[in-house]
Amino acid sequence: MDFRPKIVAFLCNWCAYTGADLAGTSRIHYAPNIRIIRIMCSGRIEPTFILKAFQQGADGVLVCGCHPGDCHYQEGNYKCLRRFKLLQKFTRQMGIEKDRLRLEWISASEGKQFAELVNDMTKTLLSMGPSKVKSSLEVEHLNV
Amino acid sequence: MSVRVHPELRNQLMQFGIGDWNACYHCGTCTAMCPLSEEGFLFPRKKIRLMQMGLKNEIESSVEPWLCYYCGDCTSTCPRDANPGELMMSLRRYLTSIYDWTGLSKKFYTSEVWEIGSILLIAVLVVIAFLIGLPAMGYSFTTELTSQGGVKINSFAPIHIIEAFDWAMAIVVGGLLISNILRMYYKIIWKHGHTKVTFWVHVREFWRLVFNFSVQPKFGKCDDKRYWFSHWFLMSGYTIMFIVVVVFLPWFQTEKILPPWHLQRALGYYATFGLLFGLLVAITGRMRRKDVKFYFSHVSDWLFLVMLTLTVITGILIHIFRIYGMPYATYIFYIIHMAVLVPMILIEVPFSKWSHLAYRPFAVYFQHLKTHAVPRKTKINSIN
Amino acid sequence: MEEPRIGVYVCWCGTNISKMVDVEAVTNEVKALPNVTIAKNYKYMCSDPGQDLIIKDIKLHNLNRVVVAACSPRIHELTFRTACEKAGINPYLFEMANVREQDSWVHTDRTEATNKAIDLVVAAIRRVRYHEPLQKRFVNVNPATLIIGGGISGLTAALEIANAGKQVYLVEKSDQLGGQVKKFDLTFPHLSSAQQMIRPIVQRVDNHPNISVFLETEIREVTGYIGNFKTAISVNGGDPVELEFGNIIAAVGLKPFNPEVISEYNYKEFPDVITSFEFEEKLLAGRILTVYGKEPRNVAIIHCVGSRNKKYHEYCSRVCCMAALKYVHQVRAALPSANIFEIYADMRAYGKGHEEFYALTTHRQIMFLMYDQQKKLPVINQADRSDNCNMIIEMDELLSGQSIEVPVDMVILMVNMEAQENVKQVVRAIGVSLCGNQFFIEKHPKLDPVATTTGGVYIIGTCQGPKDIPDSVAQARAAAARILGAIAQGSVPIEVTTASVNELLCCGCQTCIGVCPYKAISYDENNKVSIVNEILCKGCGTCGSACPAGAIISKHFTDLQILSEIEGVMSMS
Amino acid sequence: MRSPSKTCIFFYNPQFSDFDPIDYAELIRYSMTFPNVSRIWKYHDFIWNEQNLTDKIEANGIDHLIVAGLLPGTVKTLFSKAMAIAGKDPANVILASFNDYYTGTTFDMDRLKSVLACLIAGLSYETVAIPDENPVNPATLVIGGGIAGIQASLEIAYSNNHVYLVEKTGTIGGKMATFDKTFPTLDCAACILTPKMVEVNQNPFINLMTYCEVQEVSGEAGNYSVRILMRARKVNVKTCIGCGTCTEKCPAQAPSEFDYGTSMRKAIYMPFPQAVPNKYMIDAESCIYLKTGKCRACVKVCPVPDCINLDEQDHEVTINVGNIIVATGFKPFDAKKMDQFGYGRLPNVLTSLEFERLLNASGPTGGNIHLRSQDKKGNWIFTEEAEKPEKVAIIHCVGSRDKNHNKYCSRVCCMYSLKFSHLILEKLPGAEIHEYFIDMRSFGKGYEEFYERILEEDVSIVRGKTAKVEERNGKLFLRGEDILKGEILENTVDMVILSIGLEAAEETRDLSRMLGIPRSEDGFFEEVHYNLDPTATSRGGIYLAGTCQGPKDIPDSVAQGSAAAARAIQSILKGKIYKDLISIPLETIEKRINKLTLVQLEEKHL
Repeated sequence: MDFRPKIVAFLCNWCAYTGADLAGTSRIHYAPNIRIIRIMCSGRIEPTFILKAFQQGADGVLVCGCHPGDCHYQEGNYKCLRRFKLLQKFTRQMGIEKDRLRLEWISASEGKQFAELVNDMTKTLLSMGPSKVKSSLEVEHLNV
Repeated sequence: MSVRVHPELRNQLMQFGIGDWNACYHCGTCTAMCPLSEEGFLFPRKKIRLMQMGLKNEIESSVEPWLCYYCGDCTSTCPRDANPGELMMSLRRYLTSIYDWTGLSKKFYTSEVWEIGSILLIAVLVVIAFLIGLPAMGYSFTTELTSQGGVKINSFAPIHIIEAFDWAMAIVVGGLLISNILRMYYKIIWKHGHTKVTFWVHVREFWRLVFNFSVQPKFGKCDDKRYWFSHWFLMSGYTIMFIVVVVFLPWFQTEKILPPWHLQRALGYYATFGLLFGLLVAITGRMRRKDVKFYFSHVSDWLFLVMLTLTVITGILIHIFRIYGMPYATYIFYIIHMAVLVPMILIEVPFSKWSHLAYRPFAVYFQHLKTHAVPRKTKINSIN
Repeated sequence: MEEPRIGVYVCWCGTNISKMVDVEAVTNEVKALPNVTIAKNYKYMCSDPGQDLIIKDIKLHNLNRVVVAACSPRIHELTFRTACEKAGINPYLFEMANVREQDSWVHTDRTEATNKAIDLVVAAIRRVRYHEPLQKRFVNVNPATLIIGGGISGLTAALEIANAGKQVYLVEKSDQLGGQVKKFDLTFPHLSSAQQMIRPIVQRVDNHPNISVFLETEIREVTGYIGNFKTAISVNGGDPVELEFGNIIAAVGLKPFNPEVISEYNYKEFPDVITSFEFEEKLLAGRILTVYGKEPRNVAIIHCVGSRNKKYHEYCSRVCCMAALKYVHQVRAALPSANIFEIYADMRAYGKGHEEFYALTTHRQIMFLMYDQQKKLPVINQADRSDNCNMIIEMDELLSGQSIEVPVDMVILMVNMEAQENVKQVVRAIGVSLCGNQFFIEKHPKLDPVATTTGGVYIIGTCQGPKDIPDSVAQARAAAARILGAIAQGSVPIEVTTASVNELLCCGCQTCIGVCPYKAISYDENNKVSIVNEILCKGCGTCGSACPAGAIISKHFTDLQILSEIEGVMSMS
Repeated sequence: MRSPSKTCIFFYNPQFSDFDPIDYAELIRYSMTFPNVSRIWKYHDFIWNEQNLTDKIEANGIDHLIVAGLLPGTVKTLFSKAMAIAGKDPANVILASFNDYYTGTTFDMDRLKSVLACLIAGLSYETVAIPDENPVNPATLVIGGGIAGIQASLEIAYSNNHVYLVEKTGTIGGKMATFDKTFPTLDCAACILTPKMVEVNQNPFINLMTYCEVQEVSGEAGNYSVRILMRARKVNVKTCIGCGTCTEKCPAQAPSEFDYGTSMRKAIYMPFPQAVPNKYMIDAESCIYLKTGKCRACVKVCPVPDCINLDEQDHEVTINVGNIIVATGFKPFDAKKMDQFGYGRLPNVLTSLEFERLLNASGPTGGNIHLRSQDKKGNWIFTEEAEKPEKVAIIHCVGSRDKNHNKYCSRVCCMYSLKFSHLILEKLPGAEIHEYFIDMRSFGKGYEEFYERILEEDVSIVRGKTAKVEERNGKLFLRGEDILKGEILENTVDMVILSIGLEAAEETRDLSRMLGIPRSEDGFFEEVHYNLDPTATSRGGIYLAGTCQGPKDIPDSVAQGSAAAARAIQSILKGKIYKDLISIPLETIEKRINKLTLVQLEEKHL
């Protein structure tokens, strides 16, 4: 069967999630490959969440927060950015390609931009093919 | 090198009818509005600025006021009611008084008593000259008509005397005007220590003087073309009349009644129509006060219009009475005609409103001289 | 904790969801899942019958968890939570799956959309299993209020609150009330008397039964949190008095900038170069005289002294332009024949009636001169005898493009307004922060200009940024409104989904303390663990993700909940 | 200093003030009756220069001088100087600024007399003139659902008191909701506003009445009864699920009010996606059924039974409230009035508000800047197919600071114009932008810093306003004077944005009549005291918030919104509210003065 990438997206409640809702209310269509998880602030996101998503078989993980300066909690998005940069180094070590993990800023009025973002990411993932993480983990299980 | 500001200058300027020019907050709308203000010669705003700051020399050395034909667009769009158009007008009055070395101009502009008084005085002198002067000189007029039934006007106004007087007047007025224009030249071109204009440029640019005098292309650039026409029509009429009367009087003031298509009469009619038309536009305009151009009227504006109108009407009447052989009427109106004409020429041309017919084209000429000015040798700089 | 019994409800939303999502399929798909007691779908879950359906089921099947798959939680989460509450289960034991805005409305392939819906619902089910009941919490508000600063804003706020019958403690650093306004003769743009305005206010404050004024007093330290603050003040050296109050208003104002640092102006060098505040003193004394006891024939007023210039202060002081125009009228009245020069950069007549005032001023025989406050300041020099004036200002005039000399006998410098010396101390005491210009930072520059990120602490007047009297007064009332509101309620709600520390796991590394934007976490020296002050916590969860030991639980967004949600969305692939 | 002995009153009534509605003769007669008034001077009595004044003060031994009239402050300094020279205390020069007590149409003579009486007694009018109190109805009416109204409503609701929020249009949010980014922080308006809007909708203490208008107000402070017209929305707000099926099917179109006509909406529509209430409504003007009696497409497709009722009629309700907060906001200046800029004639001359929509991600072009172009039908619209402008000009002060239109400064235009420059560069990198300004008024917190930032960006900011915009072979030609360079600046651009000013909204006229609150000559509501009470009116229990009192930016509007609420909450807490300030009769004032002065005398003796 043809490859349908799955994207797990973590959206902050105040900007990105609202933006995603706006995409809905203004009926902007985008690829159905995304699964949105709501958190209060991008600053809440832990590396574990992202790794868990990959481990569960996600082909891509998307993190969206408020634009710099717009954070509802002053600077959560900056903290997120810092952690993200570190995590990226690590995930690449793990053999997870750079483009599988993205951090983007989406404001509450950027429904359109959000839709475009999802489509774009889906496209890249399609070209990259499925993520190896899950399968490799399963293999290890067999060895044990 | 920095110049000193002179707050007190405002009081002088006020006397020339300058309104509420401190209201200007320098948005630049007027300059942008004005189709005549061009690179290097920006107005009205810049001139308003000079007045606000009382920079006397800069004002006196500027040609811009003469480049403005007062279409009134600036005033109608001014957000602060600073009335730039009238300001330029007032500046022209001020400059006229500055150019005039006799100091009379200032008197005429700033005191109505002086202006009207001197006009009346001259008028009276003219009347006396006709009623007492000529008879005393042994001239006696006849009431009998020519073979064509026209009035023997030359018996009343002996042609050579009038002609001589005309020439005298022309010379006096011309002299004054020329001397003032020289002062104007001095203030605008010569005084500028650090630049000079070569003789060749003076020659090369001279055509502009003639061109601008006869066609007034600048006025043509204004958005409302009607005023250019009426103004030009009037001006041309006036000039023709002036030349004919001063230079060719014997040819013009004849007892023989020539056919209407004869050049003499044709010219006369053209001039008369030109004058009447221009006057009509101006007077109705100033009375209706609809156009900004005509909204504000200084005494000098009205005086000039009234006198010129009188001159024209009396002129027409003289013509009619002469042709239809009414000696007394002719003679009486001849006197009135002269009594209005002479003061008008003597006062208005060198000292007052009418002087702009000379200053305007010269200003354009000087403007172009300025644009071709070259920096002087350093030694002169060191003097300043 | 008892075994989860989950009720799942999928909404059709008319055709909005059902058109693109096979609602029946979703329902059937999740029926069988563990802990799912019952799964239904209905045309409009949000409608009253829809809600009744839930309530009935909860009672009937004694459900203890509810999942609704419908529109965005931003629209109806509250609705369904209330429904749960009605049915007697804790509202936080509910979870919503957004299958309209984020599914049916944005997709075109029915099967895909249905699969997605299933994923989302499953995720919600997995998540809700780990939900815990949370209680709404309030803190009582002490009806007394502390106001720091006895300027016009402080006084206004004090009266506003006191007139509502509530206690106010007004603390003023100097020995008198009235602040800067007390130093002014007139106010712009109506040129009404500042003295006549401020005197009765000070009087009213002094005599107000609900206001206790402490002069020559400074606030050193404030303890506590919103609704319950404490401080000890010592009135002019006497033994400290203990004050308790529920809210704090900081109205410490600003002070004039000292122009000595600007070499061009030779302030202090030339005795007749004075600041606007010194000029106000002259006005109040009734005579405008130079040091030689003569009346100045030429007066220059220079704008933006210390303002709008990176070398001094980059910001605009907002009031100087109008104050300067005010001086024009005052000088003109006293010295009818004097020359007045207004040397400005941009004329900022932005307020109500200001532009009209500016227009009026132009009729008072005055010369406006424009300079570049960034690149080239005017220079004030001693004049020669020949100049017959005391000083000469040399400047480049922008509107004429001329470099000019201005003769002057007196120069008034419109000095910038800058932070008080003790601002840092106040800030530390009340726990708010300063911006680069040493102004207090508001909670939100637009929608919350008077509140701060510290609950119960408000900033009003010029300490938040330069302001004229009306704007300061408006802010004072704004803060008063907040405080009166809180007092009226008697208590203020505080965030439910806060963070809390599992002391057994906490290693005392204090990483969390650094990341908290609300200073809500402190370190308990005795037990060597971090403690979250759940009153200050806003529940962003940043600490939770920072904690290396996983000791911090961010309620309603616990690791367990989120991780199982992740498993949920991926479960079907 | 108190209860002064030898007082002199100078009546400053210069004739040059274009209208003199004050009966000075009457005031003079009145002030004669006070024993401690030893002298009265009128403007024309003598040449009141320094010399004369000093002499007269000395001669008459005057130690207390009241200058009474319109803007007496303009001459005050001369009098304090004279006092000082005469060896008296210049602080004893007291101003009776009648202009502070102007009630919009006329001067209430009794009020002016009271003011004089107080000052003659050495008291301030404000301390004496404290109105009696009424019991207060705890409910509050807020008129206008813009940011100021929202703020005020929330403040009051937070204090657990009931609020009726009456909004003229179908949604709250006001002008702010239409903006894209807000200066100077550039955070998006929707992100910060929509949560507040939702809060309003969900707060149990707020009764949100959209598409309603105030018809009549009666009663007095503490107990106003207000008749409100509830326009027929023709869609049941309770049952509508905001699905939008109706809109898809609706055949009728009309220009969208929310997009300022830059896009079309259906006859049944939701003002904008995040509208609150998030429900649909029918515009009777454009609805085909209501015009022809045929169609009913929406009713047919609506999934909710009898949610849409096309025959619903307007009806009225009457509510009783104790306080009223007016927050009706502003209306944009009609740029057509300035024909020289060609707005309305030239398709790519835009107003700033239209451009806000163009920038907005939820606007007609999805937040991309495109030129206005003609569709097949030939009407000018914005589409994403159209070309993007390469050169843009922004003209400041359109309709503001202009005697031919609005004298006042609109306070926000400079900043939002700078914001535009920044956003244009962000969206169209390399675009050429020209800003024409007169004075740059970046006065607020962080504004100057923003201005500096824009100056460093690649924008030409020119001091000097352009005069006119002309069409020259398809492009827009502007001519202006670059004042600082001292040269003519000619530009051909693709798009011109007019930074239009703010004007008082239409309804201010009717409201000022209904509520009996004055308007200043520029049409905005007049506050009771410029400095001390910018949000109160001369009527008790009626307050102003936001731009209906004068142009304002968002933070100042919000502050005023809260400030207005303060008074309402205060009165509710007290259970009492002050009556109208002007209601106090002269006799009462006089009585109080006597009492107060007595008290002071006693104080002296103690």
